[in-house]
Amino acid sequence: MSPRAAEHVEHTATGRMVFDVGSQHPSTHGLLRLAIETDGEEIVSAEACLGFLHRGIEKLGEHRRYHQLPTLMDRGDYLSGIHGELASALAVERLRGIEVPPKAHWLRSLLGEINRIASHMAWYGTFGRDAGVTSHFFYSMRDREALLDILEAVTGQRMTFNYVRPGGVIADLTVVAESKIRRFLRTFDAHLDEHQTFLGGNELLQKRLRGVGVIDRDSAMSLGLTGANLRASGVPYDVRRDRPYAAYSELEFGIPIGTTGDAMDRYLVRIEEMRQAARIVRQCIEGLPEGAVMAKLPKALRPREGETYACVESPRGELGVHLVADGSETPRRFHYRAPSLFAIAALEQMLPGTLLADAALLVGSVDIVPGEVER
Amino acid sequence: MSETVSGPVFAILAFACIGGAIGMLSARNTIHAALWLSEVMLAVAGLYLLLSAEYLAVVQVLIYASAMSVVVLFIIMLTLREREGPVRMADFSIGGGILAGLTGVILYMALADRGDRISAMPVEPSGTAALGELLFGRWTLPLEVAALILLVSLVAAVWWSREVDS
Amino acid sequence: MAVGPSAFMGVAAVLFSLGLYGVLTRKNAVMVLMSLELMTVAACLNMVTVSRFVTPAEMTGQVFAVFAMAVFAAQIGIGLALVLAVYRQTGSIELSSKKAT
Amino acid sequence: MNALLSSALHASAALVLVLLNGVVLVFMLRRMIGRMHLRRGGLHAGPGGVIQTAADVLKLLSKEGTRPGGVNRWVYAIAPMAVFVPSLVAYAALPFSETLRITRLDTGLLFTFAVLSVVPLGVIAGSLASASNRALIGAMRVVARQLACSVPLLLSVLPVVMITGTLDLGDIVNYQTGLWSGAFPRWFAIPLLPSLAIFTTAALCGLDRTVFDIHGIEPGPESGLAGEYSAMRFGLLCISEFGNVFVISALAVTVFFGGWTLPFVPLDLQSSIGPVVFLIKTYTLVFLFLWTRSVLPRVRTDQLMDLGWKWLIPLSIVWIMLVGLVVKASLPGTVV
Amino acid sequence: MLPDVTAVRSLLSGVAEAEAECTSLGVVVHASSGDAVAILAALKSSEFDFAVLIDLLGTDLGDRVEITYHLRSFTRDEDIFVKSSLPHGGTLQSASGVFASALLPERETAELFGLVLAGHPNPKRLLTTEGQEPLLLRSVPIRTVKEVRDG
Amino acid sequence: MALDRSVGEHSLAFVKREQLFDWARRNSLWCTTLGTACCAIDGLMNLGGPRFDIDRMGVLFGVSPRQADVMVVAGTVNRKMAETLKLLYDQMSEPRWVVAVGACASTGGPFREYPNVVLGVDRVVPVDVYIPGCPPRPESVQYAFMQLQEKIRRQTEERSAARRDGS
Amino acid sequence: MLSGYWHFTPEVLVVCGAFAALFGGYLPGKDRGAAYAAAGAAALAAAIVAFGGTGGPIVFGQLEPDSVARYARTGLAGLTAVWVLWVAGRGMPGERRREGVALALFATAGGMLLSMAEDLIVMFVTLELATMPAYVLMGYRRKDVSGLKRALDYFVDSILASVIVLYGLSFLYGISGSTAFSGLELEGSGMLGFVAVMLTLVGLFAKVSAAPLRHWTLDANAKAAPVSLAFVSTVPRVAGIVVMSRLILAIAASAPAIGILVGVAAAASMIAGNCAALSQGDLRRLLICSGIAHLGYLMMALAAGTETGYGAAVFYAVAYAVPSMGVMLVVAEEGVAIGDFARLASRRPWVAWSMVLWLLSLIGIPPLAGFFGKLYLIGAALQAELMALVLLAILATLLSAAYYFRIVREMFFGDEDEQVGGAIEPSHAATVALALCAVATVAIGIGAPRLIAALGVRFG
Amino acid sequence: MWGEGILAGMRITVRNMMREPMTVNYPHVKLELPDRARWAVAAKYDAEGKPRCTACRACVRACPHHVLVLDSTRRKKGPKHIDRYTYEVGACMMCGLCVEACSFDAIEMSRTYELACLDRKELTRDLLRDVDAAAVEQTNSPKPKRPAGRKRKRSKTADE
Repeated sequence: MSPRAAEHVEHTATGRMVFDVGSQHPSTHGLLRLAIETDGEEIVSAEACLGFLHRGIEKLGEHRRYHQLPTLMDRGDYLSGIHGELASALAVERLRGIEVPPKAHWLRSLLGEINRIASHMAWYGTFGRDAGVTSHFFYSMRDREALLDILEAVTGQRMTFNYVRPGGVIADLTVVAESKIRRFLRTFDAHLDEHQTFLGGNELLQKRLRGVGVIDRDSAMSLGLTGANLRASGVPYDVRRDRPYAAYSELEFGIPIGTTGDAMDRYLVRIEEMRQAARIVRQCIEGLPEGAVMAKLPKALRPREGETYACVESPRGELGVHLVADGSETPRRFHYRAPSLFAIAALEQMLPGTLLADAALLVGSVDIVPGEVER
Repeated sequence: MSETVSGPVFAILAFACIGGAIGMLSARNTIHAALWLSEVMLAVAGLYLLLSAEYLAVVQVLIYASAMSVVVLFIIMLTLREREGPVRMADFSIGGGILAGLTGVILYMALADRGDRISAMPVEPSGTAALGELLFGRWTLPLEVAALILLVSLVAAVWWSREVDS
Repeated sequence: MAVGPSAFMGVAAVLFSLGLYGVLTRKNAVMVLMSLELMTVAACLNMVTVSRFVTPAEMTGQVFAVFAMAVFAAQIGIGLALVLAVYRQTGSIELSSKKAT
Repeated sequence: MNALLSSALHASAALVLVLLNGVVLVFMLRRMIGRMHLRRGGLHAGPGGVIQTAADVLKLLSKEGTRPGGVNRWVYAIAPMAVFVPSLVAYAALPFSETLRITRLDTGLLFTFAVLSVVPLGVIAGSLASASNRALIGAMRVVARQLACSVPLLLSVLPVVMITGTLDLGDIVNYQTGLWSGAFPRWFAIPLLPSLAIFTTAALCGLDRTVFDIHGIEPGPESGLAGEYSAMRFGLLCISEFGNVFVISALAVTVFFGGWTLPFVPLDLQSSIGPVVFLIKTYTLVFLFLWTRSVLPRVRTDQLMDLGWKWLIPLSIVWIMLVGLVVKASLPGTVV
Repeated sequence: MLPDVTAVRSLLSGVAEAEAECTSLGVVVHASSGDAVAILAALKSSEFDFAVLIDLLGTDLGDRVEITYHLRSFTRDEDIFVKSSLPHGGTLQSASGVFASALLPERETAELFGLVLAGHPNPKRLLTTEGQEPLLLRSVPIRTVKEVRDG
Repeated sequence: MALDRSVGEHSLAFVKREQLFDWARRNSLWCTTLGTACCAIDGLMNLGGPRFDIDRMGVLFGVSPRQADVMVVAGTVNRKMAETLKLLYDQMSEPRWVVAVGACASTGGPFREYPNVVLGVDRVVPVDVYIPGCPPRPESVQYAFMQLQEKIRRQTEERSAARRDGS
Repeated sequence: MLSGYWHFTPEVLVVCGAFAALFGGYLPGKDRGAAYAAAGAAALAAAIVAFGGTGGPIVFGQLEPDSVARYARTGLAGLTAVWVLWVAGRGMPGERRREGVALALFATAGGMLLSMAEDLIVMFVTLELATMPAYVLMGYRRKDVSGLKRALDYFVDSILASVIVLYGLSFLYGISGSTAFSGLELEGSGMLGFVAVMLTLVGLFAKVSAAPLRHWTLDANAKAAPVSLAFVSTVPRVAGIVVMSRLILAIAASAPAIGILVGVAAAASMIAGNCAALSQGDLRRLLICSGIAHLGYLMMALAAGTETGYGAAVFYAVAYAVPSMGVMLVVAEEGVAIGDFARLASRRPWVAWSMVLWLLSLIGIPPLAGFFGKLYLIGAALQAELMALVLLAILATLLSAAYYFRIVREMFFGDEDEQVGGAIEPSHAATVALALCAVATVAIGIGAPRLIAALGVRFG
Repeated sequence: MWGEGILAGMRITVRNMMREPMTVNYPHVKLELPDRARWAVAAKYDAEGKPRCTACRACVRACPHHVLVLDSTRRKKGPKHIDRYTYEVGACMMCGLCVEACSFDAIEMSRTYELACLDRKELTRDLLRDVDAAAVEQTNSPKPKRPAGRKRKRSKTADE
């Protein structure tokens, strides 16, 4: 519900209406405001108004010591904290040249994939709600709670973990957590099938999703889309496979791709990603090596002057950290590439020509987290 | 309905009718006018009930008070630009007023002259079922023609409301 | 207190006159259509009154009123479609050649 | 005077019934839907949370009513009434049992539809008055939906009228007493299954859903008018929406499921438990409606219009013709 | 991962004055601010097929702002960085004509570093409200501990 | 529609009726949710989810501000958002309460050094309950709602006590 | 009762033709084929009417397919057939013809029923069916802004007329307690009867665009497409005239004073129509004005209030409509300005000579339809000793010759330079349509004595 | 067949309806927190009830956004005197960096998450006030433990 003052009843020569979806609308997943101009029900133009969550993560990063960076990254893309932490840790490790013990690598992959499923589940539930199927939100929350339990047992927090650090991870898996993971894996595939039957199998929803919000291969690349949004358009690019980090070079997983790039494809790609992520979790839990989880590091990290870019595949796409070090305890420039920012640009291109009723669904289908968009 | 028409009820309904019509004409906003109109329609439905025309009363509500009013309001909504604008009078409305007033006076005179030729409330009339039998029996022909009229209006409405391909 | 037919017909006459006034003086097409509805209702009321008082058994007036309602509903429907078509082209719903009568 | 008093009593009884009905039923449905969502629903207000809805209503009563700036004052104030009153009046013709009903109308069926059809008027008026784009689009959707759904809704009950030859709801119920070949209840739901299907589909499309989406009262275009109102005016809108669901379900029960009657039960017993049977049937149907809705995604308005105009209306017309032929063939002496 | 530096050099020699080198970041092309967009276009259409602008960021170097364009080729899986520097308050030529993905990051960078955006379809401020002083990533001091505490 | 105000100030029934209304208010807290960041996910979304199910207490989320009793601010509020926040608060009708969920909404939290971030929602609107945590557990938020109920109950008692003393 | 149903065969055929036109496009084949089918149906209907004969009252006495109805229905079906044939050849300007043809056929069906109507309810309903499609045809070009606006005006005024008629009918019914024409009983109804008749007639006059409410027809119709106008100003109007005549005849039995009312309207129509026509440069306006004048002649006979006048009026309605249709169709082909007809004789001699034929018929030159028509009208008026009206009619006819001859002069002796109209694409269907019109003009003239006898006109 | 998916969905809802709700009835039943759960920071005490803090300020330095403030007075001899050790629970993000930085195991991430308060003042807490930083010698220095006879006020915990 946006405030009345921001809502104008504008009458232009063509009789168009200007709408604000957001800045506080449940379907915008936080704070994204779309100024939508409509002609009747049809959207003529859409402009994203950002800045409602601009809180200076990049600026604050210049005043944080290197091992404090993960706390900021956690709160950037708050739905997938592990990936943010991992990207910053990778960048620092690359700058400083730190060897990470193999077990840490595997734990990073393990937790990362669990977090990926949790994040997708959050998307899945809200997407169902955008579509108007209220029950689905609760069913996906049921699985998300199981995942959050695992994450809490391992890291101590439900969302902002501060678990992955430069040099490794802070703690090993506990016995409780491991049994929880195994219990989760036993039921997850069946649950996912149930979700897919419930939401994706619904003919009315299929009718609404197919052919809506199409982004073809070329414009997807031109718009800089990454992750599931890109793969739905038929580009099989995945950082985990093409630039392996953590333990992904030793893991087997498939990369689902779509064909048409419509909302249905984006939906299906994410579902399949969850399945593959569960597969990775299974491999990780089976193949977890023994050993330390943290490299020996000095108390204060002072990388040499230099610059680096490290990226991971977050649930929303390529999450990269661009770090410029000047030799002091804090970075000179800390920048991170937010995949959602590019998804918003895609949204601006996708919306015109569709109906207002589809706007919420399309916003849901590209999976945006404003926290990372505005940094 | 009872044999005699209840005076106070009639007075209220008549007042509602006429007041609503005046309200509609004096409204400076089309939305208000439309709402007044539907009020008049409801009041007239009440008068129909007084006249033992139960079926007509229901149809009056169904067609005039709701469906037509909804469509009218819908049109007002679609022609948004004039939404809040006051209803503009024609440049010179005295002539219209005089003509309408004259009509009213003549009608009044006529009614006063001969209106009560038929004043006794007759026996209880037949009910809705009888009306149905009449409609589908004796008056089938106009019924069929009315169906054609509805078809024509459908064709016409579709013809005008479809986008013109340029 | 008995109410005779002339009372009902009087109400109808007032409605009719008011509707006529509206048709003659308003420039807004929707207002004109609404005034026409008012006149229609007046005519229907007249018929129902007569039906009740003159031909209670045959109910001819009620039949007539049913047809009048159907026909005028169709007419108003056409009229609104036309108003909309005109509005789309010109952006105005005022009657162009409305002269004071 | 006596008549006036009794009608006033009837009306106030109806009001109490509607409110109580709403309060209890909404709570039951909230719990039920909660269970469907793997959760519990209201627990803490009163024993087991029974008076949760009562608390909601009381709270709405005690809220300060605000009027947004820039609205059309009178229309804004009247609109909730214009939505509420018809849905209250719609109870008038419903036969809760052989004897228990507010008024007996020759045209009861048509009357109920007529009264329900006034509701969109208030919705539009309110949204036009509240001068918000969002409410406006919402109202346009509501109206489009109503236009698309109320016609097939009306058409779908016509076969019943053709067979029974009456519009009186009580007579329609009476027609359905007894059994067919000793085994099946004489409910129209069995022979007129297509009618029931059309009725159900149209009702599902046409009914507003916002009240029951406890977690989905979205202040978006979907909720239309409701987003602009506060306090008891909003409460009236909610009660009215709930009432519409109840009335439509009650109508379905009356027309298709034999109303207050129960097969295999002696007649004298039936008359005494009539209202209970009626309410149970209706609540079951309300629950079925909600259950179906909880699975269905929001359908786009144009798709809904397509469904209404291109499928339901032609289908119901074809079905009416079929039924007409059968009726004409089997009952040559009857009116139809 | 890393494209051939010599090949990049030979490609760019035909386009503009630019220097390519291999650093800790990867292959970096240093260009003057005027040539950056032309170089991006050349890289996009070259055989390297740098079809995606992955990222765009500004870095404050004290006396000037360095703009880094990060390009990627999916076909060859190679990255390249193009850097150009501008004075404070300088004009940033928009690359949105070449890469649509530059639309939003450019607005953000221009706002946060106080640059003027040229050639952009919608060069409004992105993050802060019009009418407020823009927050510049380079110069605005963050609150001190005391401010925060008493604030 | 404020029925409680139309009842006579000094009537005997007044206190009882007011208590009844306050009971209703306590048990029917409809919230307009201003979820901006992480707290909206854990503190609100999960709280509304099946496991924590705030609906048990009669708390509804996602209500339009015009009908809401409580504004739940979950997440960082910056200067741009503060304008919206103020407007939304102004749209709410009395009686109304504000709950600040999480460190950011309470004090600015981890981002309070950045000048664009508002140092707590109470700089913009009066806050009734603060919930520390980054993000707080769903239970913490529910605990906060219980505190809020307690506060409402106390307010009534204080008011009626004051009236008793005065009369 | 059931035995009379075969009388509806022509109407059913016409409605079937309308459906064929409407949905023919969905069948294999083309839009054009559907239109032809429709035209065929209309013509067939005409033929069946011609051979069908007459009968007594049918359908509870609500309809009476007497000889007048037979003549009028034949005329209506024939006129529609001509129009549809022409449209099949030339199309509707700027729009597809499917809906147009279908609507015209619906109107024809309505008109044919209307000309049989013997009951107020049937009359009202069929009158609406006959006139409603006219609104659509008037605003048929959806891109033509001014045309649409005129259509809206026309619509509003026409509905107003309908409502007034309806209100009047409700009084007529109220006074006589019956809706059958035969049951209309105004004896001793006083002021109420006068108001009832007044309202009904004023509304009906407006519907057929006679004085005093005729000005709106002129304004509203002047911008419509000539092809729409060709239909609107003939078929629904003829039907309206027929039923108006019937009603006047029925009322006149118990309220002879009605003659004065009609007479005044007739005189006003003649004067207004002719005077307005004199100065018109736009052929549409000219023909509309002259149409009002012709209506005046016709009502002159009605003012007599006799069976003879009634027959003469009905005869003239068709006799006037046929040439009028021909002229309008040529206008639709050539152009609306009088200058567009320059040297038509050298370009399209056959068309020009047909035009001459029609214009002469409109003036009333023997042995064409118009001559006999006017003859009978005047005869009927003389019978009732309405000398003033007759004199006025003769003067008006002389006056009308002036503006009709302007067209003839332009066709034969017009300025070469003004020839702007390009070559018209030849179309067989259109040619046949025009030829049919021309033949009918002559044929009605030749067959006039027999027809008029069948219509029940008796002199002497 | 069209509609199968909808029917399957209805079946799933009913199946879930038959399942036991997963709701934890919070004020009456509480979820067990895992061992590693990190909530509000709390001071730790040794067996004798003395705080283990040594006022080394490692935690203050480690905190990314300065929620911990430790004012201490250095005395000529003996451990430092902690005048005030405040903790802004309202701003803490519970990352655990301070606990990791503490080499004396003097603070911990407690497991109280019921932190809501009605007053802004309660968002700032005293972890310790007017106590001596006692235990340095015990754990770190080879020096013998001093007798515990000095003036010591009662230490305050957050919960009081």
